Amino acid sequence: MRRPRRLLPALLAAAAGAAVACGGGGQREGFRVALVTPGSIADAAWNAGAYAGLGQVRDSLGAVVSHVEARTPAEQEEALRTYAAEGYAVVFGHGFEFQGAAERVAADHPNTVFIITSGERVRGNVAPLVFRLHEASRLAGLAAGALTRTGVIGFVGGIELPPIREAYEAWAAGAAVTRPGVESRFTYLNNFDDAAAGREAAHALIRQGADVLHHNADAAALGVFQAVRETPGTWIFGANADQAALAPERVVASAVIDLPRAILAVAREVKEGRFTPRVESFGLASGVIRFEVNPRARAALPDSVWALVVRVRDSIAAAAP
Amino acid sequence: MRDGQGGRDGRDGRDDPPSPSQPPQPPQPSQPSLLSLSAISKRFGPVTALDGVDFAVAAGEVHALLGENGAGKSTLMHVAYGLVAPDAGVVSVDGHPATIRSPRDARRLGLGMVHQHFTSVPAFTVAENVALAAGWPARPRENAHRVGELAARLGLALDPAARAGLLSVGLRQRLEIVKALAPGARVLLLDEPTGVLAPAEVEDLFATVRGFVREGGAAVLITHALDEALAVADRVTVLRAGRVTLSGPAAEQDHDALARAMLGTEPARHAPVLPSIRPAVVVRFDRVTIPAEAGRGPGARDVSLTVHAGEIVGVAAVEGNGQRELLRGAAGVLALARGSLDRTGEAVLIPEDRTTEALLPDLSLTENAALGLADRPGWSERGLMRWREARQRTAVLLREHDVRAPGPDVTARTLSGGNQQKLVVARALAAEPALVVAEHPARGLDIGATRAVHAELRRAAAAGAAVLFHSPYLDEVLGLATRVVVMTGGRLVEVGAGAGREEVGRVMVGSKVAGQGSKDAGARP
Amino acid sequence: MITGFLAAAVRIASPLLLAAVGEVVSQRGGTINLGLEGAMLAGALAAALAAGGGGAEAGLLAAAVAGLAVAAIFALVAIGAGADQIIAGTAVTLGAVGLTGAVFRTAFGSAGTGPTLPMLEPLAVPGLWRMPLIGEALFRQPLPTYLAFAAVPAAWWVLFRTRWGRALRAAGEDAASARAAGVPVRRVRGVAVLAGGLLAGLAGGSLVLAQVGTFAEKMTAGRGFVAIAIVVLGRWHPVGALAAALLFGALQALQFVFQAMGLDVPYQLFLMLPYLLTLLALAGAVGRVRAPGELGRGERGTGSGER
Amino acid sequence: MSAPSTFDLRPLTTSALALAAGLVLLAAGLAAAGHDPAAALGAMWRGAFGSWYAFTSATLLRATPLIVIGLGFALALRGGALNIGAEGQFYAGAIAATWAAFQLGALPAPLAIPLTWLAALAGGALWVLVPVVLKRRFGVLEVISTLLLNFVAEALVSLMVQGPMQEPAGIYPQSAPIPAAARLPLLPGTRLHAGFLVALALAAAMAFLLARTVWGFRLRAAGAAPRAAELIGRVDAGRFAGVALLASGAIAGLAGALEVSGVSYALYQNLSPGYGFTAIAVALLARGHPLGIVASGILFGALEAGAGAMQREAGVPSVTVYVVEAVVILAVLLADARGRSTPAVAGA
Repeated sequence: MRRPRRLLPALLAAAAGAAVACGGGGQREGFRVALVTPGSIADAAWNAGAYAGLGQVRDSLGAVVSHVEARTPAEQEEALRTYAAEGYAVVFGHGFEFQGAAERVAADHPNTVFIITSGERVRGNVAPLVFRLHEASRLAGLAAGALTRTGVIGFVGGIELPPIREAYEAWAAGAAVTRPGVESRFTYLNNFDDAAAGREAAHALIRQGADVLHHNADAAALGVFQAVRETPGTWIFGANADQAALAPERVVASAVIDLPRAILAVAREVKEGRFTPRVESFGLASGVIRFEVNPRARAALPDSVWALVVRVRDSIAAAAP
Repeated sequence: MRDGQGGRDGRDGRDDPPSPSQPPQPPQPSQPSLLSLSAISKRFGPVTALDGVDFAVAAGEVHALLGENGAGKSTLMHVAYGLVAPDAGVVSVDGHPATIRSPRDARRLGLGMVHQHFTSVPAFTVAENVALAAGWPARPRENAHRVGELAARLGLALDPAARAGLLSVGLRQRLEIVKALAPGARVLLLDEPTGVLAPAEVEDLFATVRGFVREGGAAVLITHALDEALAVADRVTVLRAGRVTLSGPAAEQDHDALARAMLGTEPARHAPVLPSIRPAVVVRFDRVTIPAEAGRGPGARDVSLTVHAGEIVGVAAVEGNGQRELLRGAAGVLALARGSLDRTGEAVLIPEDRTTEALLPDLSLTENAALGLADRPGWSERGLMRWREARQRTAVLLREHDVRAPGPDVTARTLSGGNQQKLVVARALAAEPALVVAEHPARGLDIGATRAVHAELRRAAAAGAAVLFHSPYLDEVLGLATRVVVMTGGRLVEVGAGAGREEVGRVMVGSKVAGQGSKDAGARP
Repeated sequence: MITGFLAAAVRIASPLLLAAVGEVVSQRGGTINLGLEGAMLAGALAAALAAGGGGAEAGLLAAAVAGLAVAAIFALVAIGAGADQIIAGTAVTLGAVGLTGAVFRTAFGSAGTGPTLPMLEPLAVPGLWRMPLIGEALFRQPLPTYLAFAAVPAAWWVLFRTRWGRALRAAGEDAASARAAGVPVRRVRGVAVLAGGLLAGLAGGSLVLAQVGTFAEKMTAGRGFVAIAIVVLGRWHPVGALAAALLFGALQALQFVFQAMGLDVPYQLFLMLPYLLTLLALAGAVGRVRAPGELGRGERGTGSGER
Repeated sequence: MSAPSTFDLRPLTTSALALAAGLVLLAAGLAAAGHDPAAALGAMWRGAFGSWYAFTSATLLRATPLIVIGLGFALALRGGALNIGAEGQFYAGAIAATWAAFQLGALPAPLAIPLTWLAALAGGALWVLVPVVLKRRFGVLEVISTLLLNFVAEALVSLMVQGPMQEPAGIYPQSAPIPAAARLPLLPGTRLHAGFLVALALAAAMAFLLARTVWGFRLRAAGAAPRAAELIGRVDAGRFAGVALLASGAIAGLAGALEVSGVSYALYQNLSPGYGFTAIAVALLARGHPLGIVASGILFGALEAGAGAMQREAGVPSVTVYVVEAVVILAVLLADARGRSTPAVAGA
């Protein structure tokens, strides 16, 4: 009876010993940066961009990096806490939903910087990165208002998250400037995966008269591009990345977030000891948010419209804090 | 178990020669055999089902294969039909050794089989079932036509478009025969085809079989009813425990010799009818109407019946004539639509289908016993089960009722059918009910187990319970009951005390015509 | 307007129909396959992997093979070993989600943007496609849509006009009787499940090759489960499945129309609509219709002796 | 435990072998994809059992909803109903619990917490009431109806966090944090909340209910052989199946409450990564036995916790662990089927 009873603790001890010996990946030295995404990094947009940024942090700063996807609040807090406990210098929580968890974790781990992309406030060593993508979406709206023949424009969103709603509202407001009385429609898919649904949503908008579309639906937006490709006389504005390649003749421009650039910048500050917790907000002025015009579709709009877009862009950039 | 009968049958108490009473004789058919099986052996695990059996049937003859349950009759025919692969022996068709690995092979060689249980797909039409069994192409219209013609040629009224699941039992049996013959069978194997038929239906069936044989076919009739075998067969072969104990022309056999060959000892006679004393009324039906369970059949209509303590009332009926509703109404598991039913004391039901209606096959015997007894003191207390005590009580139950089981912890599935039924009966009687309702309590049991179950019911009646039971076998009803009633088209007919087989059978058949006439008419093409 | 709506309904319905027709065949044999979602997802990924190098037609072929392979795993466990069908199907779908995710990331790099793939272009039936109202919806569609519609009479013919189909239905209604008639019950069920997997794989492939031109993780978004509901709503009949798939497609298309109309109603209500109405239809139209007798019972129900 | 039958070690062995099969397959797949299997599996072990913190805050924390939902699923299964809609009922319970937490936040914790549980139980039961009624009244298979309602629940929780229950600023699709009085106490030094004790207590209660009580016995009988239970046990088997389904929905709802009050402290759209489906596997692996569900829930919690560590340390996508889970389930099914088919011959 005795030996089996001792076996389990022995096993556990051995395992724990092994764990300590291996030291959680082996390296405790050096500058270490972690990224926690709320979904798969194969989403062609939001998470993929952050992961690319992590790669740049590794390559440019020589940092040891790690990534994990954490889909639920339970997993998200666990991921933040684990990285902090392992002594990571910077942990990126990639989405507003990390804010609460990061604040709870940060209280116990003052030596780790927690960066919440799309976060809302500073709490101790928790600081948000705010992306004013809506500034670029507003420019897209300006162009769209000038472009639409029907006076109806459409927007396909994944889940109604704050940055996505802001992008939609800026887009609609922009269009109203160049085309007063423009009718602006939107559809939400309630996910970021279902590309076929994205296509149907776009088609439904097109049937309602929309001839210029914009989106913020990550992988599901691939279907929106397909709808535009197969419907003559429609235009689309990309989001998150320069998406001109998805429909070279039909993408007018893209509202781009250069996530890698932002992530790299923050990580560098921390590495160099310059970082102070603040609301770091990136707009058009920073170059992180950009409005990339597709050269092949540029002729679709008169120069006067492009001049207006540039003027507004510059004034937004100038007004930036 | 097989030598359990006492000396109740005093009439011709001769000394028996030790069994087998006669040495096996090789079959000597008058003409070349259509089907012959020689030296067939088959084991299932430790059990020897067939041990060097020879059997043959020639064109133009009906060959009865007799034996009690478990003697190997069905296994032998399954070997011929490709459902069971023999360990040794040769199957020949038309004098040539044949390889029969599946029913399909068997059909190709001209064999057709009517199984003990119906093997029609209930959701299929008659024509579809026949086409499936015969392997015809799936052309509904053509098949319906062919089936209509075939049925007409056999003299069987059967609507090819009717759904098999909605047919009466007699019609389903006809369908089974048409299915067996449709591929052009020359040898017809019938596995206990008469079990659920009324006497008149049995006569129809035999007429069909004789007609088939007259035209050059051969038929094998598996049965355990001696009279049937003697009435219809040209030859008989008796199997006992996997060996042939007797084989020869039917004309040379008598009832007792066959019985000895089957059982090894002098057969039992029907129990004498006990004089029924009528002390107390246990159940009184007063103009009770109970609708049919699945909306099929007439249900029980306007039935009045009184059952007294100590009585064993047997309900004779052809399937689907309302006896099920009558019995389940008495047991309190079906609601009345009209009328009143008074019952003093508790009722227990012994349902027809052991495996799905009476037992929890994957649970232990203790739990199975508890299913009917959980409420009783000693089994539970204040909402909690007393499993330790329940287990002891179950062990006692098993012992007292001769349920052969390794112990109360094994699952019910592992018991043989007879032991399962003994458990069901033991559990029912352990509740000391005022009324025992038993639906075909000997279904699928061999003679030994059947006797044990009958004895239990008699004991219960002797101890003061009222017993109400049904069996599709008229002989069983007559043998066990102290009083016989007939259900016919949903109505109950009392038959006079001492009524014989013929008389009861006539009432049953009359009922059939009355109760199902419309269905029969509708079934004609 | 209506033309476009109908075309949308047909587009949404066609992958569902493909999968549902296959599942009708499978369920007619008595097997309910919740691994359908997994087979679709595997088909979608296989289509994306193969179409990149071999073109859209190769993609479609690969999708069918992948669906078949996933169904084979299900068949092995649920029919070969007679295990619980619901649980085996759930496990197969779970495994397919994991496997497609892992393979996709390995194949296209961890941050892989879905590749842009060659697609199956709409094939217009000359003349017919210009018919008013329904022309666009029925006669100017990519290959998989025609396959879906062709699968309906084909499945009907196989089920009701061939010996094999009759044997399958017998196995699905009453396995013991089917066996007595010489039907190799497990084999016909297995083949039916494989056929269902093949069609589900095609359905997944059609999402990639005929609808969006790329793969995304979890892009089937529950369509395999919806297809199973369609089978029930369609009363286990290919034509019923056609009607039910079109109904669901129309409800889903309507949902998008309502959203696009800019009504001041929370969009989530529209998202619920197709599922709620499907439930209603189930309650109203189908409740009392009998499922195949052996559905979901596997060997448990049929193996045990006297019935 | 199941009444008088003796404890059988065989299921334990098959489960262990199945797990081994899954891990071996994983290792082979990782090697094929160019990962270092030893490093990945080592990371997995560390993530799940490597420290007291990992064991409690990763493994047991994840195990909690799996155990609770698995218990509910098993209860329904043993009563004769298949509940594929736990995911939806979980969300219904989470919504109800969040709502209750705001109504009751002023009460002291010992009052507020049980009341939020009550609300969650009601929410889950309400969500499964539709399938129960559809089955009893219209004969609609609960497999289909519970499944369809998952989609509806997803939309409903989205509606809630962007509508009536959205945080006061009206920006984020989540509720405001629930009051402190409605939050569950934590095991000091870890993130493991008292909900784990609830899961253990529920398992013990269910084991007792099924094995020792007359009601539990009748439920099992009704699930195992409904006709026999009706005719011999004189119980309404359909009603038992309905009650079991309702109870399983309520329990899945309770899991939602535990997640909100013990982990997320607010209602989110993505509260569950598919607990409702994984819990089916958890219940199966334990053959529906309550105490076994605790063990298999911890196993699956460990697998998923390990998957996170595997991604953190070895860069292996965490979804890969689903393949392991699937292999475990399928292997157990195969082994079970084999075990079942052998004694069946004896009855002849």
